[in-house]
Amino acid sequence: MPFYRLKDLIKAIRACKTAADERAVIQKESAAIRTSFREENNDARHSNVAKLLYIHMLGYPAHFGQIECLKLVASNRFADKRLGYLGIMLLLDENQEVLTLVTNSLKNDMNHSNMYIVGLALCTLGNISSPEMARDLCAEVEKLLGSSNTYIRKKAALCAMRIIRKVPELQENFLSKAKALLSDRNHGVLLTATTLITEMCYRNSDTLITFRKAVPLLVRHLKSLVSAGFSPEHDVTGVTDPFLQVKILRLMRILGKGDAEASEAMNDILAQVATNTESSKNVGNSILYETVLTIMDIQSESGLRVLAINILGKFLTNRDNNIRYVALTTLNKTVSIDTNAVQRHRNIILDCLRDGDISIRRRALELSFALINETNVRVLTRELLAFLEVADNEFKQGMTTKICLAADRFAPNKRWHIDTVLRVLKLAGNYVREEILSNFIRLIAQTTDLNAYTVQKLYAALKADISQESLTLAGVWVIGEYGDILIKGGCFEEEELVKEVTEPDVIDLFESILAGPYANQITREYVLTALMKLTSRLKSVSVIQKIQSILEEYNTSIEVEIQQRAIEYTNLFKFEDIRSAVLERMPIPEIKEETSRPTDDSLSDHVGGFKNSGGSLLD
Amino acid sequence: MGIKYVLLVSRQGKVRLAKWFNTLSSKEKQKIIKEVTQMVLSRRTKMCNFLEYKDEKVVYRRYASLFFVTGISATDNELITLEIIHRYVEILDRYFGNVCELDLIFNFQKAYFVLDELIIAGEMQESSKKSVLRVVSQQDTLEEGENSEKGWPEK
Amino acid sequence: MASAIFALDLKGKVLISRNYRGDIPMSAVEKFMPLVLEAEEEQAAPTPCFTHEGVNYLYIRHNNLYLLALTKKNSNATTILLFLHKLTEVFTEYFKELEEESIRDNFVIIYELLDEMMDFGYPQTTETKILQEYITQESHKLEIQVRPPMAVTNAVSWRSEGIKYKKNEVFLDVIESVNLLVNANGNVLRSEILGVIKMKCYLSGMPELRLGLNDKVMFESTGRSASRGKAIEMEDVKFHQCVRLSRFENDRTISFIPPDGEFELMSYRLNTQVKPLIWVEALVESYTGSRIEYMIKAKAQFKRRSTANNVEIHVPVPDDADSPKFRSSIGSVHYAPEKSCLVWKIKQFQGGKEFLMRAHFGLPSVKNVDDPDKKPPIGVKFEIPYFTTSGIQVRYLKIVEKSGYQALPWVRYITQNGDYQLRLPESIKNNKMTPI
Amino acid sequence: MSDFRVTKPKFFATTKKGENYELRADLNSEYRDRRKDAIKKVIANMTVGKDVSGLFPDVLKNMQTEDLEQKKLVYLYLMNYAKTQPELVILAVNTFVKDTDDPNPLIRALAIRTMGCIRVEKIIDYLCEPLRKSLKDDNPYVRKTAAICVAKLYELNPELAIENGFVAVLQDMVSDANPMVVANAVTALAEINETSTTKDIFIINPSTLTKLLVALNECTEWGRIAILTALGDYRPLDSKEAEHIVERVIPQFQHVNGSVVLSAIKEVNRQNYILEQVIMIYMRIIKNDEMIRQLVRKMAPPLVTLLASAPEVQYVALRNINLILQKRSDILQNEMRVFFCKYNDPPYVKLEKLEIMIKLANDKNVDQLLSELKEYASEVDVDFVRKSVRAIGQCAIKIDEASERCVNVLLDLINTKVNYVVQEAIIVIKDIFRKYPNKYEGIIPALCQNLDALDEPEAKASLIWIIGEYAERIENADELIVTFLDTFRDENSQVQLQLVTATVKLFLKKPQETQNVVQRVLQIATSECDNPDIRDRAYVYWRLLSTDPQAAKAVVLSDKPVISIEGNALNGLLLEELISNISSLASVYHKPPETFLGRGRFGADAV
Repeated sequence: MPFYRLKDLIKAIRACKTAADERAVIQKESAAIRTSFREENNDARHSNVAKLLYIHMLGYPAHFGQIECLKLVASNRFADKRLGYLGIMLLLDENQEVLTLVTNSLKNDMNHSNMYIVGLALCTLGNISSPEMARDLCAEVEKLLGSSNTYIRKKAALCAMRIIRKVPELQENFLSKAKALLSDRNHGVLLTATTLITEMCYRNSDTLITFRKAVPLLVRHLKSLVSAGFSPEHDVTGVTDPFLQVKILRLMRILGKGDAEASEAMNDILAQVATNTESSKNVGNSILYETVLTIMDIQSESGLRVLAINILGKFLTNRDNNIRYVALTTLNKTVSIDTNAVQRHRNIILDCLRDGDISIRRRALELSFALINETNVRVLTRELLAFLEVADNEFKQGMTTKICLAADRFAPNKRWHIDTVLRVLKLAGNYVREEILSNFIRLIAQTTDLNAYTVQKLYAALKADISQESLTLAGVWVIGEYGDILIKGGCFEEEELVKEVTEPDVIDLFESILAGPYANQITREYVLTALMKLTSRLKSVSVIQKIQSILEEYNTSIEVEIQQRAIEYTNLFKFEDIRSAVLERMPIPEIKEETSRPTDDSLSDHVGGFKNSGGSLLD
Repeated sequence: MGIKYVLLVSRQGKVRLAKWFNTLSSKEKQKIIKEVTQMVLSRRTKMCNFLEYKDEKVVYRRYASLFFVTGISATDNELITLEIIHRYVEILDRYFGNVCELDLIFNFQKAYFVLDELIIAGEMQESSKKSVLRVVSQQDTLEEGENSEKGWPEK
Repeated sequence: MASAIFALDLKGKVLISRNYRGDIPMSAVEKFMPLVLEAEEEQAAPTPCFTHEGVNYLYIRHNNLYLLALTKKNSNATTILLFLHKLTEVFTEYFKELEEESIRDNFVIIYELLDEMMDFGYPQTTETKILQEYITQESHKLEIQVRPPMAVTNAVSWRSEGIKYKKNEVFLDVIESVNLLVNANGNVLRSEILGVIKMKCYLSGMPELRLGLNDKVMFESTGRSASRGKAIEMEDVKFHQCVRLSRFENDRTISFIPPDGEFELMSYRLNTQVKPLIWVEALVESYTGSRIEYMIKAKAQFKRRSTANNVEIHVPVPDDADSPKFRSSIGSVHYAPEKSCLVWKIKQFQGGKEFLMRAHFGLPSVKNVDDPDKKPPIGVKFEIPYFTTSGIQVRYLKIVEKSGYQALPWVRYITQNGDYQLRLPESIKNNKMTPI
Repeated sequence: MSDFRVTKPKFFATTKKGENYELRADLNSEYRDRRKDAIKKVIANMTVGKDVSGLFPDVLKNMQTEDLEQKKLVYLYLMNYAKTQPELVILAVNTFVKDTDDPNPLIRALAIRTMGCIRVEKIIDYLCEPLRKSLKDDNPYVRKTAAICVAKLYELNPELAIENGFVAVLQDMVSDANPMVVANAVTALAEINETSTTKDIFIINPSTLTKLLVALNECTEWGRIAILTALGDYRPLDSKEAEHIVERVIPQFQHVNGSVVLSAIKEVNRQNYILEQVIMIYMRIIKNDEMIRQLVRKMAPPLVTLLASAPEVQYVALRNINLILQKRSDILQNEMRVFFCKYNDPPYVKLEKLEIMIKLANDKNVDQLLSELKEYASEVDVDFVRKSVRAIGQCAIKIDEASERCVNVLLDLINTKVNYVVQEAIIVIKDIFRKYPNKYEGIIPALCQNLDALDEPEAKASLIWIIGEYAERIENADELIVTFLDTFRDENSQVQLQLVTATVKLFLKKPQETQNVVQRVLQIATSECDNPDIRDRAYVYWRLLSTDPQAAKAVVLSDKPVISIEGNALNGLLLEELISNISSLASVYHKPPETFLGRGRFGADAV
């Protein structure tokens, strides 16, 4: 038999001084509960399940209580049902087989005469329905949507929403009832109906069009909420039902988007909400925030937009971090529509990069990238590079990607472009995506007049630091491709770094990379090919022999690609007549389409799009 | 869209309530609890009440020894979510009468029952505090009636 | 060399900390838990030392605590980790149990200890007995101010002067623990003996002790053969710091001035090929979703005149088993859900005997989807008095003190289980569909 | 009906208002007990991270006290908040200086220790006089504390420490009669030497060497480590001296502290290295050679014993054993069973043990090892299972006699259809093929059946390599390759590389059927693919094929030499460096210190 009553179990658990003690108490009790379940004692079941749910909440297994919850639900006692459904919601989800056994109980209870039992069934269905259940019980829910009881109607509305989420094609069943609900006078029903309709419109464009007709009704609802006098039941610090207001504003946003007429119809009320809502407390700001989002999304008048931008401006200078956070979030959405309005706040935004709160930093960073354009690219990139130097590691990859994309798009000249990416590789070369590296190498290959400059810069960079993988790869490839230019030397305007580099120096560098603590398969791959290419670009016989012997060392490598390369390259020395032809300078990749969206995280969309430049392979 | 989960976590990191509105394996749930708790507990007071976690947002608020934590989607309104949390707290306060952490520990199932009358499927179902309190207490009365019928003592 | 030391709870909250060098911002500790979680995430288990942005994190786990040291340098990892273990040892000796609570209740004395045990990141005095002489839990009275005991800095740092006993006695316990690993086919993979000699010294003054064992190496080096019984070959010997290591290295003499009271004089290790002392065989039959059955056979494979006491055989069972039923020819069996095993206890198990036990458990119809099939081994606990597996013998213990008193040495031998594991064979599976 | 007035949340609250205000009053109380309690509360608040720096002047007032516990608490407070209140710290100086004259050595030491920890510019000037006194104190406890204090001072202001002659005093202290003082002097000197620019602060000469070796046997475990570490910088004059050092160090193998043992092993190993060099120079000193062999034998038992330590220490020991084995592969040759994994070993220990078992595997123990690895391959920890499967393959490659048994085990594992096991098996089988050409290719069809199950780049790349390499034996090789082409652009670059090479091989072997395929692959790889390395590879192939197909055949399809397993080992220079760092973090990470110290930048010139 179990050891404890619920209260005593909780006390016993709380009395445990160590986690091990707690585990022991719980595991012993769980075993006792399991054994007790076998005895099919109806009176003990309620208390056993209650205890088990507590145990479950603490993170311990409770799968063996699932069937017992079903048994509780089948009981006639309300207390049993209430706990049973709670247990089902906590222990089961749509992926568990046992759930299929619940459908029947739900169906029965949805037809129960006691509204609270109906409520329990609706709540359970709304929280954990699977697609099959949604289909099986769709009709019941539809029926209950028309119930005369507001308690049941509002729960049914959210159930309907869950059903649509699981099986979108079921929404037709709820369409007419949903329309009716929108005229309901009960706030709870109105709230849930708005939520349901938002979901429907969001999923189905036909439904969306249908509900555009309801805009005047929504405007009326909102107006009455805004202008209503004090109503104790729905007041939150002087604002009437902010929850409903926000829901209506959100539905309006979907309905007004891309539709001039609907937008027009909302104009006045939005202006009214934006100007009249009290902004000293969170409640009011939550509504203002939602209003701004709606104004920016629909086809609103310019005056209204100015109003919205001004609200955001005020938000940004607010001392409350919550408000600043939503301002930064919203400005980010706004920036593509009205860059200038956002540019005005540039300094505040850059200051936020140094905020102590990571949430604020993250938003500010996102926004800073969105702000970059031709005129400010140098200044902003400088700021962002400075931030990259001290940024948390988790920020680095996103930052390197975005800085390079911004440089791609707005670089004032090639030299600046190359310098910027190089700086990125130096600062955070271990947090660079493959595409960024490829883009950089393509840029270098295309910028032939700067080849000498670039190869020297990279050579110097590797002498100083080989710990940043992307920097190493870029350097190795560039030195392999332009080794001859590196050796030739030559100087550059206002550059101090022209240092003589000899052929053996280059080989030394590559050997250091191979022997260094950062060498991995990819660097080895780059180095082997670079070395091989150098045999057709360098002149010293001893250097070429040295390369040959380095390559031979890898003929027995366990890394399959390395072995393959080493052997092929070694073999190639047997065909002196074709060797340099095969290794001659690689064709320059063609200009790639300009990246259009600098803030876009995914680059893969832009990859490709240039044509092959090699000759035909076979005749 | 909507609330994905509601967690009540003590300052010591103990879970006092966990309600999930989307389907996750228990491993995933444990992971979220662990990581989100760790993030929330390390926040300082002046910081904002929002955190970004994976592709979602975490909105939390501390009430003395308890953190009320919700996960919402990136497009949801963080400020109104704070009001929903506060609404839940106000109702608990009225229901228990000056609620404290111990009330929730020993009556954890009631905390769930109250939540079930406020939120379904991650969406708010009732904006009136009074209505929520009324239906919860009526259901409690129903239970008590059954108990006294059977001659059981009240718990 | 440690820059700072922290005690944290399992959630990563700092309970107490001490900054020794000030060269790492204390906020670096905030990265600790996220980094551990990240390592867990990537499936590779978090290792006890890792590096992040120029800060090295070294930590141990003790109960529900992490003890963490940070360093910026290429410090001695072994030293730091051992020091952290030493901290837990000292704290445990001070507070009985080292837990979140005991840290909170004793923060004043913990700060004192941290100050005394490490300076500028270098370990200093870490002997509890010595520390207890000048860092005490009673509040410091004004009248008697404590002073650093001589032992803190003496060559004999483990013993204070002026100790007096009416009756001078020494107790020696020779305890051998048997480590065993047997695979599921019943083949012995490893067997090893870890022996320790524990002493309780109640001796006055500064006594010089010399311990003689039937050590094969010593016999060989001195050209003597073991007068009676065999000599044993110890593979590795470790001594308490009181033992003069160079003398041992020279002529295998174990000579020392002992600490006062209880301590571990030495430990040794040897590999054995002897038969496992207690042998266990298991037959498991499982019916998924309904029940599981065990048949366990235990056999004492030592001489008939010896007896193993307090034998406990722990057989793992599924975490969610219920309704245990047992039948055994001897001893008692109970289900220990907190360890997910059944425990078969046999108070006295005579050498050469063999016993049987059967167990039956119910299994729930719903399987826990998150629970992978772990395969813990059978574990056995036992004690066999008056017996050592290795045959080690204390030949003499000479005690010389300048006052010339006579002292009595007492010796006791015992063999017990160490890490004694027998892997459980695969269960015979009977997949019967049962209705839920 | 007043719920709407709830504007501020008070829920769950137990408000404490103006705690600091109350504390301030108590700190200034006329009652001693109340003041002391207040100090404790302040420290308690500090402990839980509350800011109590505002109480600085009030706490400071309680510094002068006969109550040692109270004094310690105030000192602790000072250490924590001195940085935030540098102006006020000056007010503490007087008491500090007074305390360094206290009749009780405990208080003298406490004062000097704490002063050294207050890293405030202004207080340093006041530190010199007391420090000078303390270094000469009669009491060794004070002296040993002062020795460390010199290192503290040096860190803050090196010139001051040298000008005042403190460093010179430290050098003298190495000859102190008290071993603990010697140990701390050595510790401080070593630290100072490391940070100094000149690196000439701590040079051991034959006479200091003798003193150190004496102190080694007398001081605490931690002191021994300090001395053993310091010895690491000493280069013996001749092999005789090296032997002498070894003789004195070897007894430390018997010390109960694992760190002492590892430090001793490091030192013996280093002397060994020196002896070996001596042998190389003078071939005739045979005696040394025998001695080295003996020494190596002596290292084994203490290393094995370390495996009985706490798991964290075991881990460090295992990482070090791994290094030592790479240099002295014979050292634990009969001890493989010691490394068998126990059920309750933490995962990080299990993974290290696997690595070591592979290093110890030979034709005699391989059967045992295989049956263990098979056992591990059915456990629940995915990472451990993968590494175990890989280890089976490594056994096959390492031990010719066992290769067939290993391959059979791998085939059994593939038949389990456990996804990650299959992938791991395919990865190692590719290596087995390259170690034993023309032996196991018969199993290729069994591998190809799993093509669809592969979702990890390494496994995919391995199978594609197999398809290309053995295309002539796989009837539908071209079909198999083609299945990858549509998704070429989404594949990981390592998979793309293998696809390019496999297609070229396929074409060279079956030119008729695969002309289109190869054309298509090279086209994608040179024009659509952005990766410069893959482009280069494809162009080289393309140019080869279009200039001289016969040469292409000779270049691409030539026989390959059998692979060597050395690939897994660290290279010689790095290994030497790591071995000279035994027991340190570098030896645990298997990375040279420069890679993880500071910002972890490492130039080519540093290799």
